[in-house]
Amino acid sequence: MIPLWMYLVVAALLFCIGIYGVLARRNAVAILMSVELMLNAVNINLVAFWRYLAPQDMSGQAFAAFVFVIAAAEAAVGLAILLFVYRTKRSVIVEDVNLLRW
Amino acid sequence: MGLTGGDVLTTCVDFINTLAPCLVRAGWHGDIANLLSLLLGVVIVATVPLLTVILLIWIERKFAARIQDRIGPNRVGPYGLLQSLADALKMLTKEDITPTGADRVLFNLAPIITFATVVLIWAIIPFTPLHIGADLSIGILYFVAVGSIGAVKVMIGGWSSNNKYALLGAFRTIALIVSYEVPMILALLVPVLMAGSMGMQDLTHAQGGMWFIVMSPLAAIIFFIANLAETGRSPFDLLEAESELIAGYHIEYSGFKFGMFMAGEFMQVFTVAVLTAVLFLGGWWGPFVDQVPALGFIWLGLKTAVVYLFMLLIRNTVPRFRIDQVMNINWKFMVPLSIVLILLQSFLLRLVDVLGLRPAPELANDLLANLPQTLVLLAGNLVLGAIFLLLLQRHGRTLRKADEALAAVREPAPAGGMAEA
Amino acid sequence: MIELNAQTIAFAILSALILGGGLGVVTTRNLVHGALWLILSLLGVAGYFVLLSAPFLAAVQVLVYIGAIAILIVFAVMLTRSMTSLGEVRNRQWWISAITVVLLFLLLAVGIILPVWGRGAPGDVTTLSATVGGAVELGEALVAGDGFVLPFEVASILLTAAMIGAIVVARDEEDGQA
Amino acid sequence: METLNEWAFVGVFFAIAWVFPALPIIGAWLVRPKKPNALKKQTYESGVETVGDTWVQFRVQYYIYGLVFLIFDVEMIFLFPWAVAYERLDWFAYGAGFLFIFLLTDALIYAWRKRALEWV
Repeated sequence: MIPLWMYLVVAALLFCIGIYGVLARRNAVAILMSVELMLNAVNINLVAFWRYLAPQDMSGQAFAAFVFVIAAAEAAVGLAILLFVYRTKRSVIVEDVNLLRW
Repeated sequence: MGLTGGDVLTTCVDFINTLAPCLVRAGWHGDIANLLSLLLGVVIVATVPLLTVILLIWIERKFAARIQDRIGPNRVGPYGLLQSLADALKMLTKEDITPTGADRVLFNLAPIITFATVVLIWAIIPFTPLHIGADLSIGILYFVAVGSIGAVKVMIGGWSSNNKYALLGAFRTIALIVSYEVPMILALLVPVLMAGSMGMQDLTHAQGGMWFIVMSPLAAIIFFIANLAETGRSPFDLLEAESELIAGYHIEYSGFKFGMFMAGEFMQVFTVAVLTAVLFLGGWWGPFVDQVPALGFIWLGLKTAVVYLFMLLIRNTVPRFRIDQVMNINWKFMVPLSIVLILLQSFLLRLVDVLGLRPAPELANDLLANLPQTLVLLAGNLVLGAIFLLLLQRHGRTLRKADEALAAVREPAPAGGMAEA
Repeated sequence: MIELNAQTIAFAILSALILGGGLGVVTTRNLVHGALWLILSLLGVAGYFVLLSAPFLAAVQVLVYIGAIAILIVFAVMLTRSMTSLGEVRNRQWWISAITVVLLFLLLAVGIILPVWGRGAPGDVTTLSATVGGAVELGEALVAGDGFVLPFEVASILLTAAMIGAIVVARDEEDGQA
Repeated sequence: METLNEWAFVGVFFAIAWVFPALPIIGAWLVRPKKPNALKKQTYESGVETVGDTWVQFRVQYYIYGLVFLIFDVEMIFLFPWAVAYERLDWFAYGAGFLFIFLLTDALIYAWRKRALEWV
């Protein structure tokens, strides 16, 4: 049987990879993909905790389902904003798109 | 763990089910023995579609030939039965070209994924009451999930070819697949509602008294049409309309890689036929299946053949849609219809429950006990279908009037009457 | 301590998929490849869900992420012509990010996970309860009055808002009659 | 509740399924003639010389279809458990499901009204 902490370590690693992507990548699409990685790390944690600590209670799975909703909404709106920015600025490099600076 | 069936295979299955303990007794390690028996099961389940597809190609060509008043393949073997093998041999020795600038790894990966994802669906097909690859509790969702990889394989194939036409074809195909997946999944909710389970065996067992196609013909029709579109065949083959466009996303493929795309398509059509038979035509249910479970394999085969031949008939007789028509049919007809259908079906099921028309659990497989609730559900479906057809008719009439008005403005009444176009 | 059986082997393979895919996403220059790496990583997560006896979530993971979100990302990549990012993949402060991330991971793993959930903690059990809730129980919990019925409806509203908002933002001005 | 053994079957299936299509492709690779030249390796674009790279500008309509699909896909996360558990639920659950679907249909009606679903 795999102990709980192994799942948690992998999830933490994935989360950190995601954070690195968000901080270090310049392309906005890549940043959005990294955010998806982070959300998935969260989901691993939720399901692992549910399985090991409260398997009778459905909260863990329900929360994971709601994270799916958030991820979907984030991807849909995020990418739509990206398309809009690309139309006006002809770029998806985040450093070129600083229209929110003022 | 069960395995694929058929009269011939019944003994084999017993052999497999006892294989692991036998090997352990012979001194093998338990895990390795288990893995071996698993492997054997997988190979058997996966071989069923592989062998049938060779026969299917022949059937399809013969069928198309008859419709077009030809004879079809008749040179290789009796009645041309071995034509597919000859074709395979031909493809094996053909030169295989990878275009310049193609992404080599992905270019080779796409045909493999195409074929593999179709084979994977067979893991959950219940062949007989006892024989199924894996009776997952989420059975039908497994099919949807594996099927949704279909869009990915199209994208990989189209993008890695480094060809504008392939990429455009891929995007259109994805738009089509993705659009029709919505009504397909919504239609799948109806059997799940009625059976109260997503497992394929449970879904089949629930049809013991009455097939789901009688209890919800609309769901069956939506599922069937949506899957017809997903396979990308006529009348939905506008993406690779041979006579108008070039071959779509797999234009750059040649040799056996192209063969994999073709074989994958044939197999997908067959898989869809099987699934329709399982979900709506009662799967392995049939006379005497209680006594001889292996008979289920034959009943399922017969039902599948009926659906499959119907699909071939549609493919060879119905003209092709335009892409805007395809999208309109989906988003403005099928999706609203399936949404209303789910609301109606769940309401009727609740109503049947309240009125006490649902058969008692011990009578669930009895035809007469199922009649009352079937009648209610069927009536609801028919009324809904009629309403939607009436709306469609009215819409069509307004469209035609607009067209005629436009034509009248453009060229005022041809005087000669017989003026040639 | 950890025996070698089918589950641990599956766990190792899936972990490799998840982490390898994740690294691919953040390092690759070609964004279509990035999307495919993402798919690989998310497939690994789906495998985790199966191992954790949540097959429903595994199927949904494949359906939503691979079937829809990944496709959407590829559409966006094509629409913004950012298939390969010209110039630098990373920004100038990337090494600061890298160091921060490594420190964060060490903090999480050594500082929190191992002390709290390590040896002897509740999660370090050798046998898990065999009966877990499946899709049926999830469905009951979602629409139960004392369960998640409010979040359930709010999720619907969120999805509606996301769809309307995304359509408004993404469409060209010229072909939408505002 | 299925045992993990059923999933072991699926896992082995995932491992094996690639072999079936890969074998003939590898076989063909061994047997087939290999005489590529620059002309053969050109991309096939109706005999027209390839101009520029493959980065054609795509229409945003593709994205809209993908978007609507995504939203309906996510809806399934909630509707499938609802449908599976339906027999055990009451009218309240029917109302909850009805409201859920109704709210989402609003989005579809909006998209329809704004002509976002047309293939232009």
